[in-house]
Amino acid sequence: MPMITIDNVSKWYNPTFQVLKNCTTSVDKGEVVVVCGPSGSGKSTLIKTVNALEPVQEGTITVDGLSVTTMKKDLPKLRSRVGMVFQHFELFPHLRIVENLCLGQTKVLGRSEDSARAKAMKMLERVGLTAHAEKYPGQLSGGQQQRVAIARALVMDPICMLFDEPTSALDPEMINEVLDVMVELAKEGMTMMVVTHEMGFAKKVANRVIFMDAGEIVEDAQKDDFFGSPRSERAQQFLSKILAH
Amino acid sequence: MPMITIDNVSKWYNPTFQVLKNCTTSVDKGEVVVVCGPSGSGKSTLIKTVNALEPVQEGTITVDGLSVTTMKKDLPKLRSRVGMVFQHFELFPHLRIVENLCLGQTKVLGRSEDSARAKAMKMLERVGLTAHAEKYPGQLSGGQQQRVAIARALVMDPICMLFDEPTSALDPEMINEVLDVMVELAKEGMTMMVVTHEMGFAKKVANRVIFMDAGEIVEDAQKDDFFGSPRSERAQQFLSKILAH
Amino acid sequence: QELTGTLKKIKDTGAITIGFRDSSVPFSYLDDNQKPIGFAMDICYKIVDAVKADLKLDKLEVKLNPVTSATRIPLIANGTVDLECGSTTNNADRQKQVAFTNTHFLTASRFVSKKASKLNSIDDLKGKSVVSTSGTTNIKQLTEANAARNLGINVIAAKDHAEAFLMVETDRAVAFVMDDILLASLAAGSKDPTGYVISKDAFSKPEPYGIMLRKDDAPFKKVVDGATAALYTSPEGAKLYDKWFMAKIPPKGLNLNVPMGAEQKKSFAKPSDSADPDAYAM
Amino acid sequence: MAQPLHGLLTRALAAGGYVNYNWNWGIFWEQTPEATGTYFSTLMSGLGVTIMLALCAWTIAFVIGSFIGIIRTLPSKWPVRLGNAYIEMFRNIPLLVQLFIWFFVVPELLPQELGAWVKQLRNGPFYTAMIGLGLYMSSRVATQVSAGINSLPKGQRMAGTAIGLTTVQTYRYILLPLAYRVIFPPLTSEFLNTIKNTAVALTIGVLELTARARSMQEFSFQVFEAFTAATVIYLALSAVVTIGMRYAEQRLVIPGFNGGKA
Amino acid sequence: MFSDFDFNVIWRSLPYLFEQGMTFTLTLTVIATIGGLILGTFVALMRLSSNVALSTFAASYVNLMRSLPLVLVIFLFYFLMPYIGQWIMRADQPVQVGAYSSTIITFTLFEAAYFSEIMRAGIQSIPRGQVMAGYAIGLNYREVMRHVVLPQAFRNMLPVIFTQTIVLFQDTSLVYVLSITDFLGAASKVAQRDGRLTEMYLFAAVVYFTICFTASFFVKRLQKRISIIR
Ligand SMILES: Nc1ncnc2c1ncn2[C@@H]1O[C@H](COP(=O)(O)OP(=O)(O)OP(=O)(O)O)[C@@H](O)[C@H]1O
Ligand SMILES: Nc1ncnc2c1ncn2[C@@H]1O[C@H](COP(=O)(O)OP(=O)(O)OP(=O)(O)O)[C@@H](O)[C@H]1O
Ligand SMILES: [Mg+2]
Ligand SMILES: [Mg+2]
Repeated sequence: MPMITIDNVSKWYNPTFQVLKNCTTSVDKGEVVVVCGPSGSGKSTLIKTVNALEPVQEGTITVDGLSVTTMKKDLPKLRSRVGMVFQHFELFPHLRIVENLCLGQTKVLGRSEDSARAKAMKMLERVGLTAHAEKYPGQLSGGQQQRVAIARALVMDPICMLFDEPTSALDPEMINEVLDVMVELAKEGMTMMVVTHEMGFAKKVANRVIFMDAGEIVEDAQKDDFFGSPRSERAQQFLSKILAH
Repeated sequence: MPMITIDNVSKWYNPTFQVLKNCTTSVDKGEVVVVCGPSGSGKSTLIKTVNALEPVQEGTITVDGLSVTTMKKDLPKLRSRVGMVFQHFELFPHLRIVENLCLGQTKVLGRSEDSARAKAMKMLERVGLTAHAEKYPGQLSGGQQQRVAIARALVMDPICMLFDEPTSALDPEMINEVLDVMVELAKEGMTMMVVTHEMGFAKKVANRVIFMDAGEIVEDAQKDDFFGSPRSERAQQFLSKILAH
Repeated sequence: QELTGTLKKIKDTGAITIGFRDSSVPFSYLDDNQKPIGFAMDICYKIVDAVKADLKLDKLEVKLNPVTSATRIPLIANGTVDLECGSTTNNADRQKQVAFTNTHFLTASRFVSKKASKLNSIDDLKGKSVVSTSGTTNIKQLTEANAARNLGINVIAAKDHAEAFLMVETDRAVAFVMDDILLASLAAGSKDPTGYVISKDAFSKPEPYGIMLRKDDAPFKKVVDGATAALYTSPEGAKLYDKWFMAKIPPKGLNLNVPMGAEQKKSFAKPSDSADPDAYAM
Repeated sequence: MAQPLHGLLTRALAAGGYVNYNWNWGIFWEQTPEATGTYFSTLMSGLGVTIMLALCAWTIAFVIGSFIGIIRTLPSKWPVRLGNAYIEMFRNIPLLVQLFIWFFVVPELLPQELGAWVKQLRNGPFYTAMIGLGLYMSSRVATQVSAGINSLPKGQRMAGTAIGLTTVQTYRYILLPLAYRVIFPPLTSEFLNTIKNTAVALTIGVLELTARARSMQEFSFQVFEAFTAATVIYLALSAVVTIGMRYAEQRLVIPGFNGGKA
Repeated sequence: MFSDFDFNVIWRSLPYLFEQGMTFTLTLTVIATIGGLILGTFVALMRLSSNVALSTFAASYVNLMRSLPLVLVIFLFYFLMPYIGQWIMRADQPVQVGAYSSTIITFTLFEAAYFSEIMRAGIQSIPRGQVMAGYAIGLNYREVMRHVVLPQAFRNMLPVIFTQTIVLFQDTSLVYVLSITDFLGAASKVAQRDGRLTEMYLFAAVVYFTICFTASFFVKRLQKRISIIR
C-alpha cells in the first residue's frame, strides 16, 4: 500500500520556469527511497511538495490516502504527521533544545507541557543527546543539531519522514553520526524519502533510488538495478562523477 | 631541500586562545603534503601562516629560504610567489575572469596588459575554461570558479601552492573536476600543501599526511604509514569516522 | 588712516552683505521677482552708497542674505551679514550683542484678531491660544504680560509672521501679537482684509526699529549713522516714507495708508539710536 | 564639550582682537523673560517635551510599523501591496512637509466642527507632531521589521509550517521573536532618529529642546551657550539610550545564535 | 476647502520654485552626496584602521554627528562657520561664509558621518577571504582597498547610498529654518507672501513625493540589476 503517491506533478516557479515536469512515483509503507541527481534538478522542490510546503500547479499528491494538493483546511494537521528534516537543520535558535521538541506537540497536537516534555526527553535519549536538553541550538555542533532536528520530527509520531540533504551541511566527521540515526530509523520500518548524495547510505538502506535531472524523474529503480546498471546515460555520468576518486 | 619549513610555530587569537601549538614540519620541493584533522583544529590557520596571511607570535617559517615571519617589506612580492586557493574560491566578483587573472600580474609583477592577458588565456586553456574568459565569476558553477582560482594562482608562476579545503564548498558532482586539475599539478612536480578531507585524493597523490588536532600536529607521516596504521588514537578515530559509510 | 573692522573688510573684499527679511511688509520683503524690497531696503541702499563714497570705491558689490527673526543677531555677530535691514526692534538687551543705527520707524506691540471673535483688550485673551513670531520682542512682551497678569494664555511660537498670521486665519490661535504696522500689512494682504481688527490695547509704548550692525565698530557706525541721519533729515526721508506707507506697494498694489505720526516726525527730525521708547515720546 | 568649544571660539575671537561676542556661561541661572524660571529650567522642560514626544511617537511608530512590516511578509499579494503603498506614502515626503500638512492642511479637510475642535486643542502642536512623527517613523520601522523577517533563513518559516504550525503561530512563536532580536540594533537607531526628529517639530511651535535653545538664543542673544547646552544634552540623551539599549540587547542574546544569517 | 483653492499661484510661481528653489536643493544634494561620500569613505577607513587614535577620532566624529538633530546642526554651523573659518585661516575677523556655502559645508560634514557608516558596513560586508585573496596574489594594503575591497563595497552599497541620498534630498528641506531659498523655502516664501500656505505645502508634498518615489523606484531596479551581476 503506497504511503506517498506523486502523480503527474508539474510545477512552475514563474510562468516561464518549470521546476518539476510530470513527476510520478510512489513510496510504499516501510519503504526507503533515495532521491539523487545534479544540483538544481528539483529534488528539494519535489520533496517539499509532499507536505505542501511548495504548492504545485498540476497533478496530485496523496499521503496516507489523503490528497495534499487539494486539501486546504487540515494541512497543518497533516503536515504534523509528516516529519521533515532540512539541509540546514532549521532548529529554532531562540528556543532550548527541549522547547524545540515541545513546540509542535503542545501547539499542534495539544499535548500537555508535561507529556510533551516526557516524550521529548525520550526522543533525545534515542538520538543520544539527553545531556543537551537545556542548551540552545547554537551551542551544539552541526551533527548534534541535525540529530535534534530528527528528534523534533519524531516526537510528532510521524507516519513518514522526508529528508532534504540532511548531511550536506555537515563537517565530514559528523556525517556518520547522523547517518547512523537514519539507518536505525530505516531498520525500524519508518517510511522515508531521502534526498542525499551519500551513496554509501543509499547502498546500505535504500529500497529504491530515484534519479532526477532538470525537473524530470529520469530513473526510478530498485537499488541494485540502479547501482548495477543505470539505464539512462545521464545517471551513469552522474554516478561516475560522484564515485570517481 | 625543503621549500617550506615551519619551525616551532605558536599562535594565539587573543591572549587566552591558542590556535597553533609548537607546530613543526616542512615540505620538500616537489612534495605534496595533505593536512587533515577535525574542524577547528587549526588547519586553515596553519596554512595561512605560510604566506603570512595570519601573523604568528612564536616560531619561524621560511619559504624558499626566506623567512616569512620576520620579513616586513617584501611580503607582497613573496606572497605573489606562493599560490593560494581558498575554500570559497574568493574570485573577485566585480572583475571578469580574465581580469581576475591579470590583476596580480600587472599590479604586482608589473607585466604589460598584453603579456598578462596572453598568460591568463594560456592558463585558462589549461584548466579548460577558455570559453568563459569574459564572464563574471558569478556566472560560473562552483567547480569552474575553483578552477579559475587555481589558474589565478598559477599565472603568478608560483614556486609552491597552498590549498585550503578546495573542494569542500562544491557540489559532489563538481569535486572531481577540481581534483583532476590538482592531480595534474602534482604530477608536474608542483610543491603543494593541501588541507582536504578527500582521502581519495590523499591516497592518490600525497607524499605525506599531517594530522592536526586542537592546534597541534599530532601525526606527520608518509602516506602509506598514515593510512596503514596511524599511530595516534585521535587520528585512528578520525579516519574511521571519515571513511565509515 | 588705518581702516579697521567692517570698513576694512568691505574695502578688502569689495562687497557688503545686507541681511533681508522675506515677509516684513513693507520694510523688507520679497517682490514678485523674489527680489528683496521695502522701506528698510531703500535705506540700506543709501547706506551702501555712503559707504562706497567714504571708501572711495568705484564699485561695491551688494550681497543679499536672507535672515529670520531667529538668525539675524548671530549672523550680524559672526560676520555673515554687515547690515540687517528689516523691522528689528532696538532694545537694551540686544545692544549687548549688536549695535543699531538711527531709528527708522516706531511701532507698538498690539494684537490682530478676527472681528468675529470680538476681542478688544489684552485681558480678553485670557485662557486662549495666542501666537507670536519666535525670536521677536513681541513674544517676549506677550509672555511677560501673560506671567504678570496671570492670564493663562497658551503662547504659540511661529517661525515667521506669515505663519503666525495663518494660525489666526485658520483659528488655531485667536490672536497674533506683533508690531502694529506689520499686523496692518498682514491684514491688508490677507484674503479677507475687512475681517480683521487690530487691538487698541498695546503691550508696549511705541518702540524704535533700527538697522543692525556689529557692535564695537565705531568707524563703520559713524559712516552708517551719518548716512541715515542725512537721509532722515532731508526731504527725501519723508518722500521715502510716503512711498512705502502712503502709496500702493508691490506686489499686489496694497496701500497701507499709515500717515507719519508725531513720534515718527520727531525721530526723523532728530535722528537717534536710543533704545529707550521714552526718548521718542512726545 | 563646552570648554573646548569655548576655548576655540574665544581664541578665534581674541586672535583678531575683534571681540564682538559676550560670553556669559552664567546665563543658564538667569531668569527668563517669562519669569517662569531660569533658562536652565526651560531647557529642562524642553528636554521633557523632547522625551515625551519621542516616546509617544515611537509607540505609534512601533505598533503601526510592526503591523505594516508584518503584512508585507505575508504570502498573499494584497497585504504586501498595501504595506508597500503605505511605506512609499510616508517615506517619500520630507518630515517637515508632512508636519505642515498635518498641522495646516488636515484640519481644514475635516468636517467643520471636528476641525475646529482639533485646532482649539490646547497642546495641538504636540499632538500633531506626535502623530506626524509617529507615522513618518512607522514607515521606517515597517521596513526594518519586514527586512528582519526576510533576513531569517527561509527554512525557519518552512520548519514551522512543517511541524504543523499555522501562519499565525509561525509568526508568533518563531519568526517574530527572532526578527525583533535581529533588528534590535537598527530599531535602536530608529528610536534615536525619532528623538532627533522631534527637533523638526519646532517648526510647528512645539517647544522641545532645540526650540528652547533657539528661543533662549533669541531672548538672551547668547547663541553659543544655548546651542552648546543643547548639543551636550542631546549627546547625553543618546548616550543614555544607547547604553540602555545595549544592556537590553545583551539580555536578549541567544547563546550561539549569531543573528539573521544562520 | 478645495473650492477656494488657488492653483494659479502655483502656476505663476513655477519658474521661481524650480529655477531657484529646486536648483539649490539639487545642487546641495549632489554636492553633499559626492563630498560626503568621499569624506565618509576616508572616515570609514580611519575608523577601521588599527591606529587607535585615528579610529577613535573617526568614531567620535561619527557618533557626535549622529547624535545631534540635523536642525540643531544647521543652526549651530550656520552661526559657527565664520568663526571656524577665521580660526583656520587665522584671519582677524570672522570669515564671511554665505548661507549657500555654509549649508553645503554643513550638509557635507553631516552626511559624511552617515556615508561613513554605510561604507564601513560595505567594507565589512566583503568576506575576509576577499582581502586574503588580494594579499595572497601579492597586492599591498592600498592595492587591495583600491582594486578589491572598495569597488565591491561601493557596488554592494550603491542602493543604500542612493537611499541615503534620497533621505538627504528630503532633509535639505530643513534649511528652510534659515530662510534659505531651497525648494521648500521658495514654496513657503510664495505661500507667505500670497497667503497661500495650504496650496503651496500640498504642492511641495506632491513634488517631493514624485521625485523621491521615482528615484526610489529606480534604486529598486538598480538593486535588482546589481544583484544579478553578482
Ligand atoms: N523560490 C524559487 N523561485 C524561483 N526558482 C527557484 C526557487 N527555488 C528554487 N528554484 C529553482 O528551481 C530549481 C530546482 O531547485 P531545487 O532546490 O529543487 O534543486 P535541488 O535539486 O534540490 O538542487 P540542490 O542539489 O542544489 O539542492 C533550481 O534551478 C532553482 O534555482
Ligand atoms: N579571527 C579569529 N579570531 C578568533 N578565533 C578564530 C579566528 N579564526 C579562527 N579562529 C578559531 O581558531 C580555531 C582554528 O580555526 P581554523 O579555521 O584554523 O580551523 P580549521 O582546522 O581550518 O577548521 P575547518 O575545518 O572548520 O575549516 C577555531 O576554533 C576557530 O574558531
Ligand atoms: Mg536542494
Ligand atoms: Mg578551515
